[in-house]
Amino acid sequence: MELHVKDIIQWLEKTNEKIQLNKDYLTALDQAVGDSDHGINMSRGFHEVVNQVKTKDYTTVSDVLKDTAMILMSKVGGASGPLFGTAFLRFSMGVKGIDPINQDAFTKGLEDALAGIMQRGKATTGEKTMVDVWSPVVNYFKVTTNVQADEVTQTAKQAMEQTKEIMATKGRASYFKEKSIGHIDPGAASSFYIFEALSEVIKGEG
Amino acid sequence: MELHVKDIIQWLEKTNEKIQLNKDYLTALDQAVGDSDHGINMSRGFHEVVNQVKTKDYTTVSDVLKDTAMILMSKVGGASGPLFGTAFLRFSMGVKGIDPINQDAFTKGLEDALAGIMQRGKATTGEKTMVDVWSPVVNYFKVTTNVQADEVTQTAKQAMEQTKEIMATKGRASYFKEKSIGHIDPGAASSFYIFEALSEVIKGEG
Amino acid sequence: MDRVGIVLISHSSKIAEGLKELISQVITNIPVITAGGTEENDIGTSIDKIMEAIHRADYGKGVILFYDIGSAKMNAEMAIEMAEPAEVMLSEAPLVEGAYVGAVESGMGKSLQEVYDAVEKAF
Amino acid sequence: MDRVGIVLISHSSKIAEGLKELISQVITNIPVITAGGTEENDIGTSIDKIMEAIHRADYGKGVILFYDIGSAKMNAEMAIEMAEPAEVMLSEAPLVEGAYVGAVESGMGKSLQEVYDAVEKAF
Ligand SMILES: Nc1ncnc2c1ncn2[C@@H]1O[C@H](COP(=O)(O)OP(=O)(O)O)[C@@H](O)[C@H]1O
Ligand SMILES: Nc1ncnc2c1ncn2[C@@H]1O[C@H](COP(=O)(O)OP(=O)(O)O)[C@@H](O)[C@H]1O
Ligand SMILES: [Mg+2]
Ligand SMILES: [Mg+2]
Ligand SMILES: [Mg+2]
Ligand SMILES: [Mg+2]
Repeated sequence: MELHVKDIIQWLEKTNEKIQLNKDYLTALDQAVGDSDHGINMSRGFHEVVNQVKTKDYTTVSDVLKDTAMILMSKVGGASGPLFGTAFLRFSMGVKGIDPINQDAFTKGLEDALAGIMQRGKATTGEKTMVDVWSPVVNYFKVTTNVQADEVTQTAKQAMEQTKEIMATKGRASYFKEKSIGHIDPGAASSFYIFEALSEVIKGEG
Repeated sequence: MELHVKDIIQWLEKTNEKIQLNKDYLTALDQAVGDSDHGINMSRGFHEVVNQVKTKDYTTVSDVLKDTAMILMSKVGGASGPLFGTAFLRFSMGVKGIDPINQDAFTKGLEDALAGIMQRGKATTGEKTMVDVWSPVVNYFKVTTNVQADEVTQTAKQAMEQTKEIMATKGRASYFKEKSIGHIDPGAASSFYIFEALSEVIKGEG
Repeated sequence: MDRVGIVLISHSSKIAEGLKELISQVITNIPVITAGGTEENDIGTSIDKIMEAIHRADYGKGVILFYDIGSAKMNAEMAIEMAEPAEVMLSEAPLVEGAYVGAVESGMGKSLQEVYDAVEKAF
Repeated sequence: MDRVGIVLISHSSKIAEGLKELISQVITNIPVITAGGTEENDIGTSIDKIMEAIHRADYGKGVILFYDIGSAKMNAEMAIEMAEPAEVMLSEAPLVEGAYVGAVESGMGKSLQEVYDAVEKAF
């Protein structure tokens, strides 16, 4: 696994495609336990990311990720803005000076990103948030010598689906207490698309 | 002392005149320790009281006071609305079935009115509110066999001026804590006009 | 709409309206009625507006009132006394944060007392 | 304006504006800046708006931020980190009620820490 600037941009583009395609689905998930804007928020944010990232000449992965972070922060609008923004910012800082990035560097970036999300959201696992997808994926990267694309998707997918069983204790869904059980967390779903896109990049590159 | 419907209406008219004349002054008092609307509130309320009370034929003092109460409640807008509204409503109930009203009945009405203010505002004396004017005036009526017009004015005036020395612990002025000291309470000032007007009615009738 | 009604009392009609929008983004199956500003929509509160809001918010499961500062409370109390026979409770929780919690609870079909208790517990 | 600045962060631009009006009726000698809604003025918050508000509210005596619900806090925290070197504190008090107290305190010439403490004490 060796990711160059162009791979990272492809990752962002693939993520954007999935999010635009599933915009209404994400919003519907947010309607059940939130304020029905997660699809709109993510669609606005990633649309802008892809728009801007395409127009620039990047020499480092870190710079692509940093711009992504800043755009998500200012464009997304909801809780997911500062959370994904912080994630990509920490990721960017974690891989600074490393180009292209191999699995070790990527794992370090993911770990830092997850730490950023948890710190920003004051959240841990089991609270029915995006953390519940990021955490097992990070863990998979850490314990696996040779990351397999399909295993990435599967880890993320399973984790996303498991958020159904959890009662929300963070974010807007937490107001619904027990009634939040039985629904997939919207931020977990969008995080799944991020990792599904990543898996496709790894597969293509592998 | 014997007050008929026409005297009560005169009382309200004289109160209104004083309040319209001192509208800006009351607002200035409220600017120092509040939101600069007491003059506007009271002017709007009493203007409407006089307007409506003039057009109706009343057979009892109680009915005049009841209408006054309802109009003040719906027209004044600020804290003084429910407070003066409650005062006149209780007054009205206290003198129900008595016509004309003598000093005893009037004293009973005033006592009930004060009790209403204190209950509605959860306030007692020494909190820099209208209670600090109503309370000594009620007391004067209770302990005096033959109420003298000038003594009514003087009791009210002195009480109003003493609110300067008090630190507010109720209403908007209480947010200013120690800085509320040194200013006359706006509701104390408008209460003074009410009693000054009353004194003029007593004098004319006496 | 077999749900507890929510009345938003604010000195500012804009605050009341904005809060209604904030709530409506999340909860759409409950009555949320504003009583903001004076009769002239100046800064202040109006007993008449509050009384009317209580009636409009009442679908038989009762009504919970939220208010912002000071004198709004007195006007709310007067309105409650005069608005019988509606079953009404006055919450002491902060306006925006309290009403949001209350709306979610009402949306879940809770009773007036349950909504009130959940709001109290949250602050 | 040698006073602590107040920033009103709300998911609703109407709530932020109405609150500013409510405060301005009482206190006129302090900077009160709104950061309500998303960039498109939809329901939500915007880090950029908050950052700009912090800068506009800063007259050298520091700035205190008030927010309404949930995610507004995260955006506020991010904005604070990015808005250095302004001296900024984030209040956890309820938006409307807290900002009102904070504004009165700032109007009396209190320091940022004093304003913050007075607000904390009031809730
Ligand atoms: N404190 C938190 N920590 C971690 N993730 C959170 C937190 N709050 C919210 N989230 C995530 O953000 C998602 C909601 O994002 P979004 O709908 O865009 O924002 P908002 O809730 O402000 O409308 C949730 O589904 C959850 O995954
Ligand atoms: N809790 C209270 N108990 C008794 N009187 C009060 C109380 N709160 C306010 N007041 C009186 O009301 C007056 C302010 O009236 P006004 O300016 O019309 O209302 P607001 O304060 O709502 O703007 C104060 O000067 C004080 O006399
Ligand atoms: Mg949402
Ligand atoms: Mg949102
Ligand atoms: Mg006033
Ligand atoms: Mg007022």
